Amino acid sequence: MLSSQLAVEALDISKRFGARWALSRLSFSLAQGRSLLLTGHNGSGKTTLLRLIATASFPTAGTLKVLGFDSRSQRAELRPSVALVSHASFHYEDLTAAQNLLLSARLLAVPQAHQTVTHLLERMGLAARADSPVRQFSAGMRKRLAIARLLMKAPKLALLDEPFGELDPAGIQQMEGLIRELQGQGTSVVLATHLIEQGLTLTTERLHLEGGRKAATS
Amino acid sequence: MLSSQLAVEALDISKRFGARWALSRLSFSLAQGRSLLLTGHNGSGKTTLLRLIATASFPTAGTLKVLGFDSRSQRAELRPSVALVSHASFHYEDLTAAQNLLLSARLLAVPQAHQTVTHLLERMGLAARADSPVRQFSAGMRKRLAIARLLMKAPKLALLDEPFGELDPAGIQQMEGLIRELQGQGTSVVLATHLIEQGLTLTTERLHLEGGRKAATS
Amino acid sequence: MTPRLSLVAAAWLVFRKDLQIEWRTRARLTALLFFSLATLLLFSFAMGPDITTLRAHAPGYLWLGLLFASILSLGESFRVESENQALTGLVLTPVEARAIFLGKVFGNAALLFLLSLVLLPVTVALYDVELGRAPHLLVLVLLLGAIGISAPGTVYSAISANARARDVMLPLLLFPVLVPLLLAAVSATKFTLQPDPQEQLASWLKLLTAFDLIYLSVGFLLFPRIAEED
Amino acid sequence: MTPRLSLVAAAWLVFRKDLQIEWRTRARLTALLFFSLATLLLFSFAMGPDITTLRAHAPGYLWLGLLFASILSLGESFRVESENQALTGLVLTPVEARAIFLGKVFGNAALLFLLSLVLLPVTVALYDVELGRAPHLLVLVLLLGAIGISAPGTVYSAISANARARDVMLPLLLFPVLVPLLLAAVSATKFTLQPDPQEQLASWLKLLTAFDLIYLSVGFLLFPRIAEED
Amino acid sequence: MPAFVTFTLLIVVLSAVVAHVVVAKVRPWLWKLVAALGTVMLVGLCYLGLVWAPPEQYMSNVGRILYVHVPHIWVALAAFTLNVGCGVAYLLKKSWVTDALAEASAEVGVYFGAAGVAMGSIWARPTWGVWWDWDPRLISTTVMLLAYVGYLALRSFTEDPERRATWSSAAAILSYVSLPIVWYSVRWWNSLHQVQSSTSTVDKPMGQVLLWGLVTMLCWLFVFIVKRYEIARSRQTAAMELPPLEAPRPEAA
Ligand code: HEM
Ligand SMILES: Nc1ncnc2c1ncn2[C@@H]1O[C@H](COP(=O)(O)OP(=O)(O)OP(=O)(O)O)[C@@H](O)[C@H]1O
Ligand SMILES: Nc1ncnc2c1ncn2[C@@H]1O[C@H](COP(=O)(O)OP(=O)(O)OP(=O)(O)O)[C@@H](O)[C@H]1O
Ligand SMILES: [Mg+2]
Ligand SMILES: [Mg+2]
Repeated sequence: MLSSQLAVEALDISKRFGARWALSRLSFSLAQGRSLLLTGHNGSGKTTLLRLIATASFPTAGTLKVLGFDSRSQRAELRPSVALVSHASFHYEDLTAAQNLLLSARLLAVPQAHQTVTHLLERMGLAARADSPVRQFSAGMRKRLAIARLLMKAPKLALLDEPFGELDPAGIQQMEGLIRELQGQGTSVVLATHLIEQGLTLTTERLHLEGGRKAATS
Repeated sequence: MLSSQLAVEALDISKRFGARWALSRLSFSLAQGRSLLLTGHNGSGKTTLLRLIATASFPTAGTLKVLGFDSRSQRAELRPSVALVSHASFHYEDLTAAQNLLLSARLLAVPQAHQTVTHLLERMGLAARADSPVRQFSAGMRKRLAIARLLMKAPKLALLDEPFGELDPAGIQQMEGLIRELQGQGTSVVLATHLIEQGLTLTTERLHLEGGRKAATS
Repeated sequence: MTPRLSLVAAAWLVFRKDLQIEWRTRARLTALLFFSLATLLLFSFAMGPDITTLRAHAPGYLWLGLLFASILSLGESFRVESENQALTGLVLTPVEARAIFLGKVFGNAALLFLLSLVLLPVTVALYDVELGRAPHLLVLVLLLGAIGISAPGTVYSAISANARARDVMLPLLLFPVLVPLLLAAVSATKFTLQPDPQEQLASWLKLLTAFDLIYLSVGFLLFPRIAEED
Repeated sequence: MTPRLSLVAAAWLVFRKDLQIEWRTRARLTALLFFSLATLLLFSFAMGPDITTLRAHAPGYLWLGLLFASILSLGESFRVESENQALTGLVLTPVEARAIFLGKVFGNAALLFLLSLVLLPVTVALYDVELGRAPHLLVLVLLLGAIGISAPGTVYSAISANARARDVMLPLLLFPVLVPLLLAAVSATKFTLQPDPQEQLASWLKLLTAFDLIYLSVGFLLFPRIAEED
Repeated sequence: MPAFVTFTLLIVVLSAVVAHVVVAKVRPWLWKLVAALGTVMLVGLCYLGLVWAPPEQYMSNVGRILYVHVPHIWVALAAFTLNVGCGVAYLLKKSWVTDALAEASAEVGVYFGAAGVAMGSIWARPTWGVWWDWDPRLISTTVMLLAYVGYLALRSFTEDPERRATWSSAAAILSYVSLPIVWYSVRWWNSLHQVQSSTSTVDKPMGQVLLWGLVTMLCWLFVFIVKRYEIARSRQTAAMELPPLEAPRPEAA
């Protein structure tokens, strides 16, 4: 059932910022359970595409279906099943790491919120800094916290925008393990990264963007 | 003459944020013309150390000499010769790429500012976007602009904090070339990165930080 | 899929989070308080120390002080949301945008109401007015006014937090909308302090209530369009 | 090493950059203008329609409007510097911190002065005052007042741009310091509009000038310590 | 009441302050002596103010609050002067001692100032029939207090100790510079509107009691600042020590 469904189905989608098209007439699809590697030069539209899929923003034209739901009109149904880690970390700078996660946990009605949070912080190597406000975090620590948040949501579709960036070698390895684990649970992953080798070992399909257009899929 | 001088000389420096020591009693030196690879886990103090060397911040204790100048009391003499690319990009979001560079050029009294700026933008692959405000840039484009700014300054000591992050493969290659070029001109480079292989091929020395302390030099 | 939260529960969590941030950064209330104190003093410096004029205009000064304080407080309340695009993060969590609206409105209104309660005795002391006549009604006026400022204020500060020149946009958008509220609040306050021979207080109170209800509903309907990017 | 810029040349570049940003984001001056207009209107609403009181207090309203506008404008002027740590970038370029101070003060003062020139006819129209007596002196008062607000304002907004609860901190720190300026500016404005039998205008002007000079020098000395992290 | 007694006490207190600063050894116990002296003098002040001094000619016995009201405001001014001194000293030479002293003096100064204003306000109610009057002295004092509340708020909003010290030193200087300007401008402004007869012809016995009150409050100012300074220092010292040369245990990220 799951594998026959489409995790992402983009039909001729475009996205305009001001007078510039960040994405132009892009069509592709990704079956549920499979994973997509998104590559492209700087400014080719990877982040924009991931934000569209996450419903943080909506296509200017075209139809985008995510997990079978229309990304604009059915976003309420869709959002609980999609999670995004991107350049912007979505954290409150003045709350501590634990408070940030706990807020998400409560909003997601996660049972046993406290334990889950403690566990995730430990897993991402942030346990010692659980009570520091995020403002005092280093770049890599912020990334780790964002990943912890994604894990808490246990989404059906995980959108990872340069998840390896800023992570130390141990973190990169752990991240690879996490992606494999998610995939093992049937989660689809869309992975945008410049570390193409790592990316290729982790995914089954590939979408290369060039100036907002599809260049080649494999 | 140059090679006998020290580009960086840290004597027992420490840096405290609130009640936490980000760097503890660190001593090391780097001869002018040689290059240092800075590695360490997330939160180990790499960014903090680079900011100290760049005089963006000052050690809580200890003496830090950069290019022979004391980093605190002689910062005015020192600053024209040091440049830093870090997580924070130092750009004005509402100015265009060209305006941002032109401002630096004017402030540095670079001769033929306009030509230099055009040339640098072209070199970093930003010529087409020279007149877009930085607010509309993608993550990688911002990094490129920051690198352009460093090149304009032509420093004696270049401080690069994860310069490869967010860059596409072509950008990473170009960055490696740039580092080599800088080194060829006698510039010392301190390079903090998690891509350790790349780093090792580019540098002659290594400093590994662990929780703000020196772990091993080679 | 995990069970969904009710609107009120989500609004409560948003409100609580703002309280937490407030508590961490502490003293926003205190700072606002002293800011309004300074403003109250400034009015008299600008107008001259004539006590009878001052007394007559005391309700006006009080509400202007509250209004300026609310601009700062509303701006601050959405500044924390625009760092790291935290508001987008909330929306994607997902939290219904209307829950965010309710949480924010009542958070801001509570802060303003508290502030007004503290400023009241100060106004009394500074401008030598008497509270005697109808203190319970006065408190009601303050409460309605605080909600009335916060409801459109929350909508507009969400807009201006993302617009360029955000500090300046907020009052520009907000002030024209608040003119009726200010008129009603000042008049109602006046008639709780001074004799009210023509019994005008009741109609001003009705206007205040209507204003609150209108902007609460309009904001409730509009906010989802504002909190989410197009 | 490239040749070093003079203090004035660097200050001019900083000033120009702010103008450029202003021009790109446009709207700051326009928005400020409409904000002050709304404030002036609010004053007349809050104080009631009595034209003689309004006229008598017109200088006070004008300066209060300018003062509140300046808070917003100063905050905005350092918000652009705190995004991406741009101020640190400037300091490391290197630009002397005192050049930044001068550039910022005169940028802010120019904006405020412009704003006050535009507000003048509005005040005339709204409150029915007459400009006749000494328009050149009035312009001088406006200019001195604008500088006087900007000099300590620049120092404090550099501080509060990096502090928590920044929106609230700036006025809290700034208002007490600006009390003399407000008194002097209001009184001086009044005496350029109304007859001045005791010839007090001159002494108020002197006070304004002294205020400007004192805070320009103090700011000039203190700013380097503030713009750089320790 | 012979004036020289009060003057002698004043000199005693001042030399105690000097001794405290100069001789480190006396610090643990000297403040206790001064506190004891302060207590005795406070009892004396009650007697002198409430019984010994003749009632003020225009006012009832409420006027006797003068003997605490005025000294409070005077010592607040003294505290703020100390504060700005510390601010300047810090900017010239970084030192945690001056920073702690600045914090202590501002906070104690705000306490004394607020108490003084509150007493004035309490006094105003029966005398003028209002809690507040737009009298230059009152306004300037209140503006001064607001400035220092801003100073304290700035301190509490800034986490980084170095930044806190530097910024608050700047704020201290700006605030202190504004005090005389506020004072003169408010007087000037006020005299345009109404001529208020608040110049006092304080007669001799009153002056003596006032001086006694001043010395009393000086004792307490000293004691409060010393204690508050110790609190500020103890908060600092944890942060002041350098980290140990060897890592306690290799930290795993
Ligand atoms: C710099 C601050 C102040 C100083 C140096 C000061 C000093 C004095 C002195 C010397 C007197 C006695 C003189 C006389 O009998 O006329 C006095 C009286 C008085 N003060 Fe203060 N005071 C200050 C602030 C305040 C404040 C803030 C208030 C209250 C809000 C206040 C309320 C009063 C009242 C009600 C009287 C008696 C009324 C009168 O004598 O006319 N004072 N003050
Ligand atoms: N402004 C600050 N306030 C408080 N603590 C800070 C601040 N900046 C950094 N730190 C702390 O200092 C330590 C070192 O941070 P730094 O940013 O130097 O790490 P890093 O080695 O660059 O890490 P990364 O690889 O993640 O970029 C971290 O524990 C961090 O939490
Ligand atoms: N808010 C915006 N306003 C205007 N243009 C934008 C905006 N966001 C992105 N763009 C433009 O859209 C294009 C795609 O940007 P995007 O961030 O998606 O690139 P990317 O592939 O993620 O690049 P990178 O590898 O550098 O992260 C770029 O040209 C960028 O300038
Ligand atoms: Mg991207
Ligand atoms: Mg780093």
